[in-house]
Amino acid sequence: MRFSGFRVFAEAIKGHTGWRSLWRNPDPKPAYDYVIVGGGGHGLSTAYYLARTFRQSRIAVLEKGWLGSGNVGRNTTIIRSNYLLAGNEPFYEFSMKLWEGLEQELNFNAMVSQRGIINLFHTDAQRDAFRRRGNAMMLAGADGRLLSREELRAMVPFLNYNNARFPVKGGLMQPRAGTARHDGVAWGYARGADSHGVDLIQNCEVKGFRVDREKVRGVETSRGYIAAEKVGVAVAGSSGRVMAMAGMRLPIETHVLQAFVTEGLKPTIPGVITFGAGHFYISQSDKGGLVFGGDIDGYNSYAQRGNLPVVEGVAENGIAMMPMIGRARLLRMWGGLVDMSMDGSPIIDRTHIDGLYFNGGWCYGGFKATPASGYAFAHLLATGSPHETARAYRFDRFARGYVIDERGAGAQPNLH
Amino acid sequence: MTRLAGGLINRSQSLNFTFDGRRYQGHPGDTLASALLANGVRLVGRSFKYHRPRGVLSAGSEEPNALVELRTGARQEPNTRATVVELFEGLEARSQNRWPSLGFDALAINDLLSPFFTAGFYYKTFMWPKGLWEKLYEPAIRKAAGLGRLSMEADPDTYDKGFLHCDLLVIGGGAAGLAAALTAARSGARAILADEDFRLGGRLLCELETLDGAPATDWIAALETEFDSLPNLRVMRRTTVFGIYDHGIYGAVERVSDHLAQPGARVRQTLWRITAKRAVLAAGATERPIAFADNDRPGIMLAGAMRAYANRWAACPSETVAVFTNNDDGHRTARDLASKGVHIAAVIDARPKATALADYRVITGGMVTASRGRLGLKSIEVHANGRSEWIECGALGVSGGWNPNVHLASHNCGRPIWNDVLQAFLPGEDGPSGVLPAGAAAGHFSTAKTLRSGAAAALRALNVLGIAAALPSLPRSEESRYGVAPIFHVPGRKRAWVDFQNDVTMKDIKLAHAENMRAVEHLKRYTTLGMATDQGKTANVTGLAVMAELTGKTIPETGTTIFRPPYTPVALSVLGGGDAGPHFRPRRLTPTHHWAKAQGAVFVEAGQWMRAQYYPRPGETHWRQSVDREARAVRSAVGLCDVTTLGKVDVQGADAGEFLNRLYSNVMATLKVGRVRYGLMLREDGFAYDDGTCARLAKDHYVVTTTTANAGLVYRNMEFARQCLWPDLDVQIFSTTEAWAQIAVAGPKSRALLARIVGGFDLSNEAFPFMACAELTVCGGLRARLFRISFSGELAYEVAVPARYGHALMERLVEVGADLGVTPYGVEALSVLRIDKGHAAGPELNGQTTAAMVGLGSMVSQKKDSVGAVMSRREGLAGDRRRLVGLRPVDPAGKVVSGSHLFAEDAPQSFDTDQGWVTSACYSPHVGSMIGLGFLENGDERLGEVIVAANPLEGESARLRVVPACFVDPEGERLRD
Amino acid sequence: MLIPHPLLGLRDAQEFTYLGDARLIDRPDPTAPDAEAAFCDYVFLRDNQAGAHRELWFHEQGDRSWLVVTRDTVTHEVLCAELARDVALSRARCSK
Amino acid sequence: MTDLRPITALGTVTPGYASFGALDLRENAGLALASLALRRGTLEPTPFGLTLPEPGRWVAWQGVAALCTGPDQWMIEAEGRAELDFSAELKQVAPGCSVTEQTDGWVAIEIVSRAGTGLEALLSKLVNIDLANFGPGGATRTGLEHMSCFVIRRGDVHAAVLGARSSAGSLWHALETAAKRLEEKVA
Repeated sequence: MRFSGFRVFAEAIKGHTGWRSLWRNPDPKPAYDYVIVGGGGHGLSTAYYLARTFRQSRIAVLEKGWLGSGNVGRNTTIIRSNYLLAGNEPFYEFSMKLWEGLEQELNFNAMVSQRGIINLFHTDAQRDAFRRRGNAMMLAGADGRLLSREELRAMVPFLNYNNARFPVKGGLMQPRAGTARHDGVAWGYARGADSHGVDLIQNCEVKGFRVDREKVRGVETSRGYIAAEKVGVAVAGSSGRVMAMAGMRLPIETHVLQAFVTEGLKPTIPGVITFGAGHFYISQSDKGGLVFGGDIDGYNSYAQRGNLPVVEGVAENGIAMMPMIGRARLLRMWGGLVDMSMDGSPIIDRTHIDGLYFNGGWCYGGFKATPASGYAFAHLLATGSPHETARAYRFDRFARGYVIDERGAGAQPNLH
Repeated sequence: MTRLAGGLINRSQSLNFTFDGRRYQGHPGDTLASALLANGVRLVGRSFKYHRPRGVLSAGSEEPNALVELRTGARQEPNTRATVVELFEGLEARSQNRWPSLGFDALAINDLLSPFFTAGFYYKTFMWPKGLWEKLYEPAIRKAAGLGRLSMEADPDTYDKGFLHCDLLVIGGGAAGLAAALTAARSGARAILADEDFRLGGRLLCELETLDGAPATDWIAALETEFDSLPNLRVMRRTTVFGIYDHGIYGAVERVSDHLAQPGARVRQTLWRITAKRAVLAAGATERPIAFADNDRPGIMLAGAMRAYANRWAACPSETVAVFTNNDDGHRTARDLASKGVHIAAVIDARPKATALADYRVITGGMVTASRGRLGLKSIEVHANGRSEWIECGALGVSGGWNPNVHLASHNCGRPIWNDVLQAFLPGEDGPSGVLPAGAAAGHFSTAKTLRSGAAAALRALNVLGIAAALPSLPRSEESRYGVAPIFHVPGRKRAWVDFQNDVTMKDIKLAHAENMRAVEHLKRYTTLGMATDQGKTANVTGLAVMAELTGKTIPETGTTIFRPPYTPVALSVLGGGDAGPHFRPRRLTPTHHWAKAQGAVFVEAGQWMRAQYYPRPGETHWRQSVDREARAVRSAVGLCDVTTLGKVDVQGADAGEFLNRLYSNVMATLKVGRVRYGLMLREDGFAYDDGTCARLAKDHYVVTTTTANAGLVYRNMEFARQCLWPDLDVQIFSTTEAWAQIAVAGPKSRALLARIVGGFDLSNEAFPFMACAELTVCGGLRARLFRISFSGELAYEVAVPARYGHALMERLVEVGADLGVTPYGVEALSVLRIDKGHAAGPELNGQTTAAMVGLGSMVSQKKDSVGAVMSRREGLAGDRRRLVGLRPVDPAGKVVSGSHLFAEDAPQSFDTDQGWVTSACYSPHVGSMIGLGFLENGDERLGEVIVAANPLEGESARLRVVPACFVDPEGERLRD
Repeated sequence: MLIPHPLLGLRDAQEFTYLGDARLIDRPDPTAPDAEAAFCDYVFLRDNQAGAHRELWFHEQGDRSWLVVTRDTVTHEVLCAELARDVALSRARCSK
Repeated sequence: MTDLRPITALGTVTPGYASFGALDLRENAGLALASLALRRGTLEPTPFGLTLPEPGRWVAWQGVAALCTGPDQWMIEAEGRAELDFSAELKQVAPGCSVTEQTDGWVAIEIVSRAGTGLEALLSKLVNIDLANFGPGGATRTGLEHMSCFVIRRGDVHAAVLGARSSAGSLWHALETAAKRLEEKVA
């Protein structure tokens, strides 16, 4: 069924009796060519591109809970391609380009909204580092602007310009960055994958891998054994647990990242703004809630919740940056599990087991990568070779010394 | 006027307030909602999507409809629930999400267009043409969405934060909470009773039933008197426990002065972090409505709320009311209102059998199937026994049963458990540990059971803690039964609201079901059920029940979404906890700060430190003039710079040398006493991360320095090495960064200057050569340390004295060095001087670079192990051919810009051809042009080559010549002079 | 969270800085023939358990002790806390 | 003696002092401080006759006092001896120990309640310490408004906060603000 304003109109006239399931509820088949473990954003987009772009068939996505219950269901919805390093920036810019055509391609309005992101800087050294980054963005064909304090003030007059402990000196802006409706992205990919014949199987937990002579044969699940030629794992947050079933230890720790939303408010903040003197980022959803977050709690955790000190810290940073949000009320706080990798960058690679592939380590920033991650993973699964923008995301970069460390924080996940 | 007799309001005093500009009066004890109802105001707001006229639904914090903008100016508070606002003199409130007025709202057109605006319609349209989303559709949606407005001004009020510890925290001050608090208070346990209301009693305040034959308020008053006499109990009114966190930490907000017209000098609210060994959750229960056609009109409210307004606040929305119920509790509302002279048009009981509690008409087996009254209820249609009739009433109390408030008990991702008898969820077992639900929150609905359960829960908690306690005698009270039928909605074709605020109707849930959005999380996210400011407190269970019915599953199979903090919305200001302006973070001042300030220095933030950036002199109009002068003074005479901010660590012990050997990549154990060595530290992953100096004061005593930025990190890593890696070494470390004021005395005349303060100490090159150190006295006997080290490349020293003398020492040096041209310099000149010399600093040691890249590869000793040595040999690090080089513009007037990327001349510019970047740049008065440092591919082999520094971000590009990364005295003769 | 400091009793986790897996105490022998591989494992790979996890916390705002805390990463329940120095010494390694 | 004139941590010649209701805040500029750490194999000394306290405790004896700062580590205080080389004196009486001069590393703010109340209310606004277990003789290091401080309960109505000297002004501001708000609450 094709969606359009006309269709909505026509259905309204006839009382909405014509709408059909956005996807089927198939039972798992005994065997597939491709089994994607994880029905979050990355798993769904992988399946979609495998079927649509790489023309593969006999594909299943196995989801332990409900579709979109991964981090695509609990993030702060920011999309951007403002990275520094050669291993990252072209990949994220590829993702941004996919975002820009996503809704038309999927025939689903995921509310991709390019209202821009501004990273504030507060010192000359930060400005220089941002200039280096902004130039890297330009080299990758992305967009960027270095804003002076005056330009910034004209654009976002509500920041604390008067008595800030760390005065704002300017900002690095990426005008094409913005936000997207996170659930809508998952549903759009799910609907798209389903329409290309992918079996989306919910409430199906993978309990183990069947491996024979260093080759994966299939997966044991809560709904029985499913044979597969190739298995792609995209379960950020649970990567360690799932890959342990394949006998792997990963350069990843699982941490909890909290996020927050206020009560709905009339338009307050135009785009995305990030604080440079602490951990805080904020945007406003189309519904009116201010959506914001800050640092990870900082300890290994598989509990989808965080603790109060981070809540206080985030609020404190937010008010320091923009004092006018003080009387807005926090409506809900939640926590998601993130794969914090040892260099802060992801992994899209084959494993030592033939036919078993891994996609993870997205830290707190996997949402923006959803299109490119799925595309690149599908590329790897279908062709056996990495996508050109994802070549650096290898497992062996750690052993060989080619880490992609945007922050220069070293092998300590909670510092990335 | 619909003010009744009785109630807990103080009629002897009147309070003036306005709503949408109209003046009204209420009394102390009123909430804004009760005062509005008492004034006959039923229409108070508009819904989120369809802009439907709405009135007060509830009498508590679960309110979805009666949201107002409270106060004016910078204190404007959007989305404030009128049901919890205490009335104060001069209160101003306005309705929101309407234009031009509450009575006539242009966007009410949405209600007519509602056939198009079904759940998730926006996912299916607004996609063409592509560019119009940001330009047209989205701005229109954003403008229509949202609710209230922020003032866009900084919050003028102050907020506090505090910490409390106790044995038992009692959450909720109703019957169960009071009984629990009483039990704990008498046991001597340290207890806290926190209640969100301004008056203790909870539901007891809203009922006419007696305790020991007397009004409940008598018992409460006696209890309050006893509580006041017990120092081990802290009673916190107006305090909402909003979240439960790990290990018994509770977040609570006390509204200290929200009930006052102006907070005056008081804080507005306080955030309390309560660490409690156990908690009794006596949070009560929330009534739920029944969904029927047009069940959202102003005047239709929860039956329990209607009773609360009548009994506690002596307010009633109409003189004629009806009640629609599926349980026994609805009849109490009819009974109580009838007793106050309100005409009861009918009680419609959905159950086949029901007994009237007073003289009113009961329609059993009945359903309300429709309602009339655009801006306020006029009549309802009742269907019973195959017949329909219209009944006139100005208000309808609806009771669909009571939901225990399991919210807090379900934090930490706990799952509540369905109870078929109560037709409600009860607290589960997997929520926060140490929390004991009691009273209505645990499913006990009669007053007697509630009291007993509160006391028993406290007793259980105290027993576990080993605190002896006894059950207090509890007053005699009602023990009526609560029977409820599983009826959540009335079948029909018109829209019946489930989530009032977000306008989620039965139709939307059916559509979600049809489109396979059946998982409870899909239902929520697709329809926005339960995502409004009330988080679905009155909506979620009904929504689940309807979805369960559609899928043919049971309610427990359907499950709930996750309960997340906060229980009720909390202002960001109070979470931020106070001063996020100039006192957002501590300000660290150097020992010469006040001196520098007196000199007119301009300061700059360096982490938490404030450092003198430069010292403008009269006539200097641009910072560059000051900085150039300061840098020249160091190269030609002598300059003074406070370098106290560098981290200093005292390292002592028999194995101090061996310890440092393992931390620094170069050898430290062989350093002679009285000498200093430059040291480089690697992280264990092999990258460089900090540098500094190591001075050996005695065989078993070193003082090492770190960079300003990494002082804390290096200290932590040293403790890690000492305690975790090599605990058998005899080493003791202490940070002494703050204890010593350290002043760099740099320049060819530095020796001459220092000679004037060191008494007889021999400063000659022979006696005190480059990289020497000593303990000595200065200025007539002041303990000091002297290091002959140089960051500027000139003959230079750093002298350290106890911090409280830093100020005076600076003054003295300036005084005695006037004839030498002594010049204080700030961090800008410091930076120019170090770029001149090619010393790596923060921009070069940014955590992404290797020792070899900064030209210090030879410092990584191959003879010994040290942290990071093994990993620095990995292919990617060892093979990295980028090297630190100096950069000079080919055009002497040209610019060098930090952050530019480097390319071979004539090469295309892309990531693939990127050869490095400019790390640092400045104007060098010594060189007479801008200079820079940068990392360049094979840079050490490309000296003399002209390259391009591209800065497309700002549309600039420059041709630079590659030179050695040292622009001054490359042989280092000045240092050793 | 509260950390049961072996010397100071229950202390708020906010006083601590978290490092990670307590295996970081077991620094490999840099002179072993497979030192580079052993260090790669030590520096980069983690068990990342869901369940009881031995981990290092530094009492940075307190007594500057490094602790080995055993904590369930699923429930956050703390099972035990020891001074890291004692743990390291009990390995009876001699680093000289 | 040197002819240089010292300034206090708060940047003035005379120590800071302020009074809010029942609470007095006083900068203790004369307090000498030195840290003492046991070396391997050394026995616990009894400097100036002090029996070094257990973790979490502070003891005072004839003008000197000690608080435990960590395993085998203490901070030794000496009232009114900031101008003397106190660490040298301590070295004499703690042979074989590592001693580090700390006098100028800290600002010490003494908080005294003249009326006997308000001290705990003040501390509860500033530090996350269970005050029921923090009677006289208690001492601990903890966070206070993003600063790391020692808090010492010198007596029923007397506590001291030791913070980093460089942020003395911020610490004073925090204490002053909290004390002022208590005063307003009483009023």
